[in-house]
Amino acid sequence: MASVVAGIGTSHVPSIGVAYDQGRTQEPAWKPLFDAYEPVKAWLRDEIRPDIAIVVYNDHGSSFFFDKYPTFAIGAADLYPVGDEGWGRRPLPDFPGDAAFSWHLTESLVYDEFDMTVCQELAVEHGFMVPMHLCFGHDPGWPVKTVPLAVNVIQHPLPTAARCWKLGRAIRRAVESYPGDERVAVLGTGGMSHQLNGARFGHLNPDWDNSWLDRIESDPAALVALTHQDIMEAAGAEAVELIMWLVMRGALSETVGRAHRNYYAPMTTGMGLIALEDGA
Amino acid sequence: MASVVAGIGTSHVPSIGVAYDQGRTQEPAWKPLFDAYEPVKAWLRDEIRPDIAIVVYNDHGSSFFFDKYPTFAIGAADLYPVGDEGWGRRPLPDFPGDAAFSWHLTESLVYDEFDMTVCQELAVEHGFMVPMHLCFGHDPGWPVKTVPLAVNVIQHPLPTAARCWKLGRAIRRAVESYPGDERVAVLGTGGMSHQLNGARFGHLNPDWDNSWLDRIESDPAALVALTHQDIMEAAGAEAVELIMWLVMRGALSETVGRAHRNYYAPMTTGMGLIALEDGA
Amino acid sequence: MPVQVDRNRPIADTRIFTGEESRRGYRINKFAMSLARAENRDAFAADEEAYMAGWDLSADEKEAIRDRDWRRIMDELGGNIYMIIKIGTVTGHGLYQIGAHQRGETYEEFLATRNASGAR
Amino acid sequence: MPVQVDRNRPIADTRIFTGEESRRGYRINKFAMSLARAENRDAFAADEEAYMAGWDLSADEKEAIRDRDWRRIMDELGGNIYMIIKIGTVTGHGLYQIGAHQRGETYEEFLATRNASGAR
Ligand SMILES: [Fe+3]
Ligand SMILES: [Fe+3]
Repeated sequence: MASVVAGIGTSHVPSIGVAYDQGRTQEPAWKPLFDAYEPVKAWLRDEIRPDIAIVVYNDHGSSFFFDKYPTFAIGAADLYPVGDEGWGRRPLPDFPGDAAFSWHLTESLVYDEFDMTVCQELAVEHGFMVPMHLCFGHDPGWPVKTVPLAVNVIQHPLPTAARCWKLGRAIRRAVESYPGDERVAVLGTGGMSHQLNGARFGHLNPDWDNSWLDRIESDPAALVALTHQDIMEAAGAEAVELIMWLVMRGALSETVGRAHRNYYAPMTTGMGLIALEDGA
Repeated sequence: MASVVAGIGTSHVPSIGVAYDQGRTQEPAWKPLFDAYEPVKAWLRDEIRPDIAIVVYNDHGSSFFFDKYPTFAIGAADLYPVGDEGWGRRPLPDFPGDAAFSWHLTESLVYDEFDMTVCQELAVEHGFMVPMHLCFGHDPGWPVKTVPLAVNVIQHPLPTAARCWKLGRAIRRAVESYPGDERVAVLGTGGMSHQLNGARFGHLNPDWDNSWLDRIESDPAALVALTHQDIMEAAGAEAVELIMWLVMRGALSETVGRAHRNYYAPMTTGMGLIALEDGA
Repeated sequence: MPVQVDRNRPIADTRIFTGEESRRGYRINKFAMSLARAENRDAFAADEEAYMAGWDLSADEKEAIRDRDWRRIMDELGGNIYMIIKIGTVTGHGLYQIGAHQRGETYEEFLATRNASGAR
Repeated sequence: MPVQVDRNRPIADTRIFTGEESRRGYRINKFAMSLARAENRDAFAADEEAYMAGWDLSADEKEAIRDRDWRRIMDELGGNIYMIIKIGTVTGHGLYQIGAHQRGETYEEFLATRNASGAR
């Protein structure tokens, strides 16, 4: 059977992508962020060796608009092109998918009562791409196949934290019922504290973010109990993206081994990172 | 509070719409179908008097394609235009919505762990329109506001019969938590027996259809236990549309009063009708 | 959980439109879906070959469309009836003609099997 | 069920993008979303008025876009930041300029509140 071997929680701030494309990763203000991912890249490449990355992200107005906005959407294609979300195509290779694996996931999730929107064409954007190039090299191509899994975290009502956790549990069941021997990593992306609207724009809460990093590792039940209101009050309206980390954590075993952790909050978003090994 | 006052199960065969538009409702081959709806129209108008109709239907390649196909999609607009599914716009008025009511339903359903795709623009098609003009007059306009609720019954994996039933239960909870005094009818559409692909095209099973009509009224649990395979074997691959009737039945009280029932199978589809009063 | 679509229990003369079929038929179904727009129907009706050339269709798919080979489109090329019917509409083939072809019957033979074929 | 968005507990200086807001902002957000396509960005950059005229926008919405009045777009007109940023990109206003305007600060004042404003 296939297995979930690791989970990563990581911010997906678009400015990280801009700095990356402009070769500014070693500038003083960016170095603490980019350097923290180098050991994660090595750990993934040399120890975890995943075949597939399920990337839990949200679409920020790239492939979906409010005419028809899904709560949960899953990619079921062999290729996910780099999208254009308003500033052109980034210089990254398109992302390989594994349609057979995705359709297996989809069948398992739908029969498990998750009401997915199934996407055979899906352009991906910063929410998906920034975590990918932070965690994986891409020369000459991406070393893993990918499954984009988009969650509505921008137009309320959002799925609850508990629902996201349950989706993670269901993903684990789905992976473990796949007849191959694929090693699967799950990336939960977004956050941490930030707010992009109103006079509270720029709200940060590093203490709360660090407490989230503690709890996502060792007490996720405490996070599952949070309401969107709780998260927004403490950490800003856009911090609700963090519910996507619960999909990742729900896909992992109860106890995990922490391989890496980082936190940096230079501008308007708490940029967090945690890398967890399953069952360790 | 608002309340669910009635449920209707009805086929939505597109040829019914064509016959209707061409004024052929009194031709011998069509009369048994159209005449059966006249008392239902009167019952709705004079006794049930709904303010809102939630129409559970499926999109047959009108507003959704397999690039991004949702399991459950709900309309959240004040108007749903008549769509074009390949043969032009039908001569019917556009359909009024009630965005505030729809958003209330959506909040309740999403927080109740139904992963809806939320549609602020949605053109409707025969799956939605045929039941509407069979059950309601539309001169000078439709007498009810509508909520289109689209279910994937065309690309497997489909939601299970049990999931559809649970969605109906959740719709009832959602309606009953709305602060208005709206009277809500739920239409479950599609089926009955039919198959449109392969050499089994045209498969009909009137006995099974009539048993479904019995059970949807008085033993829906027996239908909730059916798999898609069960339904397809007995009644044809496209008969799985009938799971949408379970959304309707799930929204009603355990005991119901049957007001009308009809069955007619002239060509390739069992055309069924059942009209149920809540709590009677 | 009970099996919803049992691949070990195929239904005779029946194709279940699963993910496998949807992948196989993606190109031809996408082409067909384009005909839900009147301007595309007009373009296809005016010059079938020119219109088809603008879409990602294999030689087999174009041939089957040219031949109005509904059975091949459905059984072999992954056609979904709700999409393919849009090709039928533009080319003058209704659902029942497409169905008769899938059954290997003439339209008249097929109609003779119905209870009240006036309801069409 | 615990209340996920508590309308009785508004968060100061914060707008939650609920259905009400999404309805209110539908037109301007749809307009902004159109700028995810390069040809539309070019058309808007070439002639803002002509491009705006092709969309369903109220006089207030057009005025706010003309005025680059991000605060009004966000607080009053239902703008969603992920859509509105696309208008900013075409008109040379990045996220942080839009944020400073929402805070009622100059860009420089806003940057001075940050921990390491080189990371932008
Ligand atoms: Fe984000
Ligand atoms: Fe149908």
